[in-house]
Amino acid sequence: MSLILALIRRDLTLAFRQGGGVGTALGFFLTVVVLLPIGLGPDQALLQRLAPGALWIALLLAVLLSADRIFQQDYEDGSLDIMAMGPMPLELVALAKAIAHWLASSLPLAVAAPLLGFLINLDPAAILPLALAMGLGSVALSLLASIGAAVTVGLRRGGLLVSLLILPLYVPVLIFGVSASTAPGAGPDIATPSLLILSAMALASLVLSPLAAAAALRSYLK
Amino acid sequence: MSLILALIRRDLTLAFRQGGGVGTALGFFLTVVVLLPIGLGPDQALLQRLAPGALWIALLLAVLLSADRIFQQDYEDGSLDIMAMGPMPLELVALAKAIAHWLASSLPLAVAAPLLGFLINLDPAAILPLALAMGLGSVALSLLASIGAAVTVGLRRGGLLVSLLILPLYVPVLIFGVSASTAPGAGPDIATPSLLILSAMALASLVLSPLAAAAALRSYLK
Amino acid sequence: MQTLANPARFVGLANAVLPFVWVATIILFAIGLYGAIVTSPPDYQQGETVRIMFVHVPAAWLALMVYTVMALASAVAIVFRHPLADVAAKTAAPIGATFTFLALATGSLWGKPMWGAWWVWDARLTSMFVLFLLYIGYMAVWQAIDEPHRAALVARIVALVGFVNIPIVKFSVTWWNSLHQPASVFRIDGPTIAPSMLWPLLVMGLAYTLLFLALHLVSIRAEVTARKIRQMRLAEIGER
Amino acid sequence: MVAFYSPFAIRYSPMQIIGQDLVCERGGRTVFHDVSFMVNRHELLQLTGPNGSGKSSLLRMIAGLNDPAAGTLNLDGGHADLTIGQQAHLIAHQEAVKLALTVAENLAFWAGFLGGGDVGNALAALDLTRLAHYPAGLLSAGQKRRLSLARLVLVPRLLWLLDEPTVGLDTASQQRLAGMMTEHLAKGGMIIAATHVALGLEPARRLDLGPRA
Amino acid sequence: MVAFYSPFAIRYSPMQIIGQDLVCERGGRTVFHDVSFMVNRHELLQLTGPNGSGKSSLLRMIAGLNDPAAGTLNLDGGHADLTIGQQAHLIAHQEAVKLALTVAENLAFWAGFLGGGDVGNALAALDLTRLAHYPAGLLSAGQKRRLSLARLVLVPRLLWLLDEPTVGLDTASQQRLAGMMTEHLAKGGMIIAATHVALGLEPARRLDLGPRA
Ligand code: HEM
Ligand SMILES: Nc1ncnc2c1ncn2[C@@H]1O[C@H](COP(=O)(O)OP(=O)(O)OP(=O)(O)O)[C@@H](O)[C@H]1O
Ligand SMILES: Nc1ncnc2c1ncn2[C@@H]1O[C@H](COP(=O)(O)OP(=O)(O)OP(=O)(O)O)[C@@H](O)[C@H]1O
Ligand SMILES: [Mg+2]
Ligand SMILES: [Mg+2]
Repeated sequence: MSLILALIRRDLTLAFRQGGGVGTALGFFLTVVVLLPIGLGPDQALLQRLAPGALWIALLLAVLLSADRIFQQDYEDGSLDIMAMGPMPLELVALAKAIAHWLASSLPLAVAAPLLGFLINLDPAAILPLALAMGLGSVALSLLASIGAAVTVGLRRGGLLVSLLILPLYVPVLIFGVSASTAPGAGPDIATPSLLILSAMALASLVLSPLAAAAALRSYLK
Repeated sequence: MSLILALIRRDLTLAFRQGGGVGTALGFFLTVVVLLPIGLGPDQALLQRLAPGALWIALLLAVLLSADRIFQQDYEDGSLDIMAMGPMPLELVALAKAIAHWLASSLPLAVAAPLLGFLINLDPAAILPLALAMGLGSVALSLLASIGAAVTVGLRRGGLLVSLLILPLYVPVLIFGVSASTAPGAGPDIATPSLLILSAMALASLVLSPLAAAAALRSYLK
Repeated sequence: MQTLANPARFVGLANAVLPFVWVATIILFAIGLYGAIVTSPPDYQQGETVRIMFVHVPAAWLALMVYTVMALASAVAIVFRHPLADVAAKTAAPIGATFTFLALATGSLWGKPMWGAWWVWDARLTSMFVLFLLYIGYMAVWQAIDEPHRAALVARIVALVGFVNIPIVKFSVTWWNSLHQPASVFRIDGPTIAPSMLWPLLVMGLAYTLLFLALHLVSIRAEVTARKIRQMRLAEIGER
Repeated sequence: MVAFYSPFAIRYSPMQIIGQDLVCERGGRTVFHDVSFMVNRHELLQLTGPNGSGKSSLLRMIAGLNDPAAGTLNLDGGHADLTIGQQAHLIAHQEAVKLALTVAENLAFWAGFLGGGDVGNALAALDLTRLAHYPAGLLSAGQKRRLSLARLVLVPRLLWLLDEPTVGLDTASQQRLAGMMTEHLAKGGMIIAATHVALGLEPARRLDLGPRA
Repeated sequence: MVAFYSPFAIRYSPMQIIGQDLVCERGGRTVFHDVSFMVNRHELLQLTGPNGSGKSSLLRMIAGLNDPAAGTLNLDGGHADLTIGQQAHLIAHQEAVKLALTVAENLAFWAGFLGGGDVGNALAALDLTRLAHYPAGLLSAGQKRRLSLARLVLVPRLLWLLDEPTVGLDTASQQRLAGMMTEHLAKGGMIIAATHVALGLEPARRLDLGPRA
């Protein structure tokens, strides 16, 4: 346990020290939120309707963008070799690094999204459901991203391949995330079942992602 | 001139050999196009209205994603040091690398976008204007991206910072790109002036980007 | 098992079987198309466009089946470390992607008269599109990693992780209300489709399956040969 | 927790690492074949051979990072529950140093991850104390190499796998490293070191990986 | 085009590189100060000094990549239109090798970029001919180093700046490098080499960068 904590602590320190971590992630997020009304037109009512979906897409892309390097650096500088030799199973290493990614990159975004929502006319009643759904969904996003990051770790330009591999897995998260983010009363009450499904996805990826990621990492260390 | 060609040829070879180059860029683009209707809802008429803007945003993000490493590898493995010493001014190096990026990443996307458009119900009459606008706009996008890539080259996690720095520069390209992409007759005829402005932006960035990028690179080599 | 384990033996076997498979494929296509075009009646609602079904539905079935084959082969590769299993998975992918594309294209052609749009973002169509992307991603992995050995290890994981999508495609029509037809052939309470349409459809399904088998055998054979050549070239470089 | 064990606990029991008929394949090509060796406690095995003969590959194989295509690798008399890798340190070409962390933070992390160790002690052993609060990204090549070598002192492990450990070290540091190695052997440790130059101490055994250029 | 010049054209004219009272600052800290040196044609200047004394920094400074905080650097008698960097090769710790390109493609690119050169010749000089069509990503440490050194032969340049050039080389390659250096000096070239070990040929001049550890 203390080993996991040591690893999480280190990854958080690195995230905050290199390139600003949270700050730049938020910045990207902000900018996407700004681009959307420019690209899609300034119609107020329309924006309000599109807001939750747009925020979710921005979240997805931001996580994806920051994720492709979860393991990259440790792979390149040999740290991953030593971790693979060390006392902790590689599955736990993968889990710890995914958790660190969630704490440093996804969670801050999930917290900020509802607040940024006002920029694109988010319905105030939708703030709470959106925050909840994003909190849960971001867990799944970070964990799934860790699979993609592991699968592409040995590739120089994995950045785009990781998107291609992981976005399909993100589609269900997006579907249920958006449907769980509607303001209460805005439609039939599908928020609760969607939230449940989101939780299920988060749990499933909590179990499966470390296994898949560790297997992928091992094949690159070979 | 032959030096520029040597550099462009090498960068293209590298782009095609590592991680699939064009292929993966297209894949990402495709996936963003998929996410949009899922996130924003499947309403046909709405999608048709949003299509050009959505395609432009996808293009922007795809260029951005692939851009953050225009100089990264050459910086890390010392090639950039040698290029900075060599017979070719760093400005031309920066220009050549931006051109290579345009050829390998942006241009294929600009060509593919109108074709992918049918997935999100693009108005067939808008295909030609969109292709034209994207062809021009992508020049500016690649060149501007090279500034961002140069500014963040020494930073480990530049990926997000580069977005943050460059997205503001992309906003005008987006605005005029979208307005140049409307089907003829769909509104007042603003397409032609917008196209002119896009060309002007492409030209301006052709002149200014290499200067800015080279200056940024020099400060990191110091 | 031991017979198949040897790639050279496999090539021999493939050479022996292939002619029969090709002949059977052609005969089944002939019968199936005859049933589809000549004997089956136009639909009372859809008219002649219903005939797209005989291309579309088997293609969609095969799209799902081939990915399943890929995932199974990958699982076999992980458990039994059988070299041919990776080759089988790798070579199935482009064929599966083609079937998926065919299902997408014909479905889209069919959608225009039926739903009034080439494409709608409903659950079935979206998940099918995602399947297409997964095929592309899987192939991209093989392309992106130079070393076949390492590429195989990574590709297995991608195939298995992506398999999650298959039940989503299959049951999307049941789980979400969708524009798309619910299952009418493979359902627990038996098919709900007129026999005059059912038999050509099933024959076409069989024909597609055999076509896949033939194409798959051919490309496995080609891949085995390509690897042998690569091996020889590397050995040449390694000769020091 | 497996991490906290003392590698030298069973001090006087004999131990050996035995590799038999090892075959290494990389990228589908045989790098070496039928390599056998043995290392006892108190012994240094020096690996030599021209570039590309497979020294680094063999070290990674012993560490458990590459699987041998054929042959066996055993640690007789070692800790039964642990793999060889878990009882070994690997100092490879890549230095496993985080440039954004300070020198001390780098070591503190490895101490935590590998199961405890005295950072101050390790810094002193490689004369890095003065640089403790310096970001590792600003170190010179040799300083970074020393930071990587400090792991050897940080956490005691039975087996040291050293891949060209003297690369980049100045004369004083080379001597310091030779001293560390001598001490480790005296305590009953084992060392396998690949090198093209003299290490500053006499190896008990040598293994030449042959004529490949 | 500036690229196509012959560095040895004015064969018998004297030339010298003179550094005077150079001060190097990195990250706001003075690495060395008041360093002066001189190299004539046919001469090897060997840079020594403990880790962190600024050898690599000085080489980069001569190459024009770092600006000196004070002092002057001049190439007297050299090509007037060119900077020192344009008349020099720098072989640094980073190898400037593209892993996705083959060995031959790597050299072919540099030949094109640096202004022409015979790839086959350069490959042969470092015994890389056999590996020509091998992706550089699969090379061993020493093989990669040799690929980096092949640039010296590929394009003739007056001044070689070598930062620990023997690192990772096997004995045969070390001798080959020493031969290359001797030949370069004989033709009238100049070499400045930083090293912690013997280079295999006697330097005409030495510069020790002092006592930092
Ligand atoms: C691009 C659009 C379409 C896609 C991606 C698509 C996809 C699929 C898939 C994956 C299946 C296999 C389902 C299974 O095995 O359970 C299927 C079956 C079928 N599709 Fe489509 N389809 C599309 C358009 C259409 C259209 C427009 C129609 C007609 C209105 C249609 C009618 C059918 C029918 C009748 C079946 C057989 C269902 C069964 O018997 O199980 N499809 N389609
Ligand atoms: N990842 C890899 N994939 C395929 N082949 C590789 C890989 N790494 C190394 N090789 C090959 O394996 C052989 C042995 O490499 P290794 O690094 O073990 O050599 P070495 O003895 O350590 O050489 P050096 O003295 O140069 O460090 C080399 O011929 C190299 O080309
Ligand atoms: N980018 C940098 N920023 C700030 N300081 C640096 C940087 N690079 C090196 N230094 C510092 O400059 C000093 C000299 O470094 P340099 O790499 O020139 O040493 P060196 O003599 O080559 O050492 P070595 O023998 O270890 O290679 C070191 O103390 C180092 O910490
Ligand atoms: Mg080695
Ligand atoms: Mg140095």
